[in-house]
Amino acid sequence: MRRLLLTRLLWAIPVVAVVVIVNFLLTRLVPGDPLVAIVGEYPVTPEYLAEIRHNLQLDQPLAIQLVSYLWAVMRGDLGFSFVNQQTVLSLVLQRAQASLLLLGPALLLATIVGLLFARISIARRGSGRVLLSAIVLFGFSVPVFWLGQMLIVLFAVKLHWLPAQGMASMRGVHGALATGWDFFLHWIMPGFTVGVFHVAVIARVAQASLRDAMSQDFVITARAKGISERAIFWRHILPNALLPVITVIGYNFGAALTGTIMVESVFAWPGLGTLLLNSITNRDYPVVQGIFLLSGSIIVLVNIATDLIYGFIDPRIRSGYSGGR
Amino acid sequence: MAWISGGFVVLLCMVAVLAPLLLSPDAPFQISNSVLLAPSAGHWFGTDDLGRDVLLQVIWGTRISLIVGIVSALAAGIIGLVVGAISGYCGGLADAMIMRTTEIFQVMPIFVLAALIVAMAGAGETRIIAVIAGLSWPQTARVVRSEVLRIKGLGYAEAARCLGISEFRILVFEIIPNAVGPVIAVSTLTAAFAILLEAALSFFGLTSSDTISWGSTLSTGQRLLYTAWWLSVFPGTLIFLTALAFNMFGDCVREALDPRSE
Amino acid sequence: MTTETQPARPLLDVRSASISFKQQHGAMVHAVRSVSFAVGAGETVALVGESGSGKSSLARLVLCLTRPDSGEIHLAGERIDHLSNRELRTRRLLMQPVFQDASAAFNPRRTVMQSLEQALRCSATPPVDMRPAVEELLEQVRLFPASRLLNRFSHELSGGQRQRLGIARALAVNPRLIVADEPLSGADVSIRGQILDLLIEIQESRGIAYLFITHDMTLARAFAHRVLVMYKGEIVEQGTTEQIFAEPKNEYTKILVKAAASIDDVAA
Amino acid sequence: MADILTLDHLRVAFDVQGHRVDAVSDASIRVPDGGSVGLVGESGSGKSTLARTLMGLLTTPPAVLEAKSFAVEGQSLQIGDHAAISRLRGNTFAMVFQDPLSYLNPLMRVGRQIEEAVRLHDGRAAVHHRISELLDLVHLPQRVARSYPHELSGGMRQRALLAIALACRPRLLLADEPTTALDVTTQMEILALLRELRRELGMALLLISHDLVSVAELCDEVYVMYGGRTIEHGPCREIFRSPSHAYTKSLLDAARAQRSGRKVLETRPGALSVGG
Repeated sequence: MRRLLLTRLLWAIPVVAVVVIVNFLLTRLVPGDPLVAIVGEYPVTPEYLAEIRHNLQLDQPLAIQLVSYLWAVMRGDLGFSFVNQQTVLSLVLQRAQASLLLLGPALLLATIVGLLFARISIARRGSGRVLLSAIVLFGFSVPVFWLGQMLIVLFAVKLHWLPAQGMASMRGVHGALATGWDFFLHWIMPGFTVGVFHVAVIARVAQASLRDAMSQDFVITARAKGISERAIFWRHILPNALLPVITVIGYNFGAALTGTIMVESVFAWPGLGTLLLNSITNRDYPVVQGIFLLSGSIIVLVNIATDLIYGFIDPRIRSGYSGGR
Repeated sequence: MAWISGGFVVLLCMVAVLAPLLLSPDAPFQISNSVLLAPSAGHWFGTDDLGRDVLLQVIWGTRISLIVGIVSALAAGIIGLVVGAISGYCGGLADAMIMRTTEIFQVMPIFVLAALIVAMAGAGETRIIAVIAGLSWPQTARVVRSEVLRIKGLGYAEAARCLGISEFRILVFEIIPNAVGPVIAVSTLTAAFAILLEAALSFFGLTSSDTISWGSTLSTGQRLLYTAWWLSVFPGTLIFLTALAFNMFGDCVREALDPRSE
Repeated sequence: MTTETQPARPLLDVRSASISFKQQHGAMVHAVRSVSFAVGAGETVALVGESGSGKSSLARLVLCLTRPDSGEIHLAGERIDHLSNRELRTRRLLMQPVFQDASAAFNPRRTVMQSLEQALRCSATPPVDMRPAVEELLEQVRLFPASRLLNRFSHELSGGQRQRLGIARALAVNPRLIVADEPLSGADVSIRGQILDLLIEIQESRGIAYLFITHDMTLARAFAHRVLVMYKGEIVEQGTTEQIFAEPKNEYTKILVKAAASIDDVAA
Repeated sequence: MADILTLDHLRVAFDVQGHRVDAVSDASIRVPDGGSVGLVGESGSGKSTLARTLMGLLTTPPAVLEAKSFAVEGQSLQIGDHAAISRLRGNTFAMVFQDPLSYLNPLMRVGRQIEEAVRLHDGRAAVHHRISELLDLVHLPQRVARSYPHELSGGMRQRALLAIALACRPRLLLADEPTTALDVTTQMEILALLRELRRELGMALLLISHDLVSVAELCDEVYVMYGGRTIEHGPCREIFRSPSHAYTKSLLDAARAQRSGRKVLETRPGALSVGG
């Protein structure tokens, strides 16, 4: 297990390094002065420009620039957003919280719903399969930002059931319970929109893995022992079927985060996505880069966590067993 | 299923090809005073805030969406095929390096990266195609690699080696023809992904304002969501249906190839 | 131990060949350890061992599908293990494989005709007129009627027919040695007998040598002149079939021989 | 001696898209109480389907089951009555299988897997004692209880499966190719263990195998199955000495390897000169 953790952490280094280097190269490859990319079109004092030029050693060769950029990133200095009057790091971290607040519950619910759909589709063969492939195709094909729009038109504009935008009501509410309820109401539509893709992903994999686990030989052993079907499902089938599902959650976390980023701007959810859209409009490039760097790092972390969870559940991975007899 | 989805894609292709022949290139850009009209007999899909006809825009937008989808899927397919074949057949250091690269691609937030590149380097159809293809080939490469690895160990590939047939000929004539099915399946999925990605980029206002695509109309729709639902409904539905058709087609290919399905 | 009983210049001579593989998690598996043996012209040598004993790795080594980490492989008096693939091309035709899994042994996109044509084209003297040459091959392996099978795909044939087709492909280039890896393990009892008969017949008419890889001691006894017993990557005993069965020396061989005891011994 | 199991004229068909495919077309079998019976046949002869049917492990549909009579311990049962069979399963009969690795849950410690079976029959207090007793019975060291299946060798896994099967003190053990996936050395150990267990526990054994030798070593009676039918049966010795059915003969020929090989060896002049 230690070894697994170590190899995964070692693997993360080049990935994050690539993200950082891509970030660096992009600034330098933009036609014109990299300062334009760093400061944007925000009117700043020439003194400040000179300071940046000196700090990032923009008058030095590219290799030295890269080193100083890496050094800056390692210190947590991702630049300053003039539009928001805040350092990029604190801005991005702050917005990431809102994004995760949207994504986390959505992922959890989507996983459960996806598993349920998979179970149903296996239980009722013909109609279940049709239902499942409809869900899967819908989830993979629907543009999430458009789905969000349609939900707003229907539930907020026409029916007035749910709030259309933001994470909390403007007028403010009092009391923990009321705040929670208010958040929940705001969360429903974006949460659903984010979750749709994920339900499709989970349902597809879970169906295959459940079916696979059910046809495994050890199920026959369990049945031959004489234990109940319920116990067979919970103790033998489900744990084995969950392994591929866990992998796919980790593997698709990037897509889920991307989906969140796309959905947020539709619902004006104050997370990374809205920030991304605003920053692009305002040519606030350091923020865009910061979002890229942060989301890349989050995805890497989630991938490592997935592998560890997998190793925790599966003793074969834990002991480095490679299969075969 | 295969016929419906395939037919829909063919229909769209025809629209994309015929549109410039039947319409004057200015038509979708024609500004008029009839601003934000709801769908009616005169304007089936309504008009936008500049009085442009949404139907014409949607027809015109088919070209961009399809070109981006198909061309980037093709490009990604070809890159993936070559890279995957090299990786799977040569093995060793080349394989290790390629696999590490695709692993890194897998954890990249592709949309954010694409948005970043397009925002900083400037928009344009070719650039968007290049970015999408450049970011989505690893999928294909992985599929090709695993197919090549599988087939390489099969009797007929080894028998060919024992007959003294050159490695290159074995790869081209024995292995790749048998690996093509999964590549097609994954490529149609890439096409759907590319169409959605292009739509997302234009939705975020990252494509240049003088091209019309489904995503860009949708982007206008977002601004006017409360007043003009038709600006969102029609182009969005088309993006959805097109992606659906590609995904369905990909599923059909995959199912036809899956020996367990029959 | 058997050097003096072997022919002066064996067809295949494997000298202390070893190969090991690295497993996924870094552990090394020594699949073949310093193995030496020879196969003479026209001789049948059975390589007996259980799954995991390294006999399939050894077969791939002999066929130069993998190269040994150390040791030498000589074919018809020439060292081949260090040759490049290009140099190997003509030498390879001297020995041909017959695989265990007949269903994967043929390219699913080729017909019987196309598969055999491909093999014939590789031979030292490719026939000018393909069709009669292919038909002749099919008749040699008792696949009748040849003309009706030509346009079939391999998956349209029965298991036994496919295995015959595999033998036909091997014969197409006139090899002097056939390396057969468990060619009968998937076949029914009745078909086994037929294919064994066919292999023996071919040996008699063409003087081909066999390296016959099997886990089944009874088959080795029925078919081979000499037996090599492989256990955990090493050849633990080799000798003539009579020797091995009459007085096995190695403990493991004894167990194998005992396990392969004839039904009469047990039922008596 | 009463029969612990009688089955007459079993037919098992599978519905494959409207077509009925017979896996077993007509099979009859009897296992005397405390006796040992072998069932031989090649893969595809229907012998494994027969075993699964007896254990009530086939799902219906797609399987369609028919039998003239079916009785366990003299008590008549409906062949498709899974509820009744599942009550017997684990009590009256237990089963061990071919590939011991795949028949064990990879995520669960061996001890837990044995425990699951033990709990159904023994009180909470006795569970641990019983587990260690079972491990002793199959000659496994106690530490195996804390191991995962992948940490064991093939032979140990088969012993673990046997421990699970024996947890409920079955009167009949169905062994479906219990040694096929194992090394020759391990095969012999497992066969010896089966013989020992039968002697100690006095349970009946139905050994399903394609290997005539192990059937001959372990069983008193043998049934030969071919193309979904039991075509011949009788005491091992008689059948092996004078088979009446042509198929049984060819099976025996193959086991003796006397079909073509020896004959050819004799008729090939100089064939041995190279080696000898």
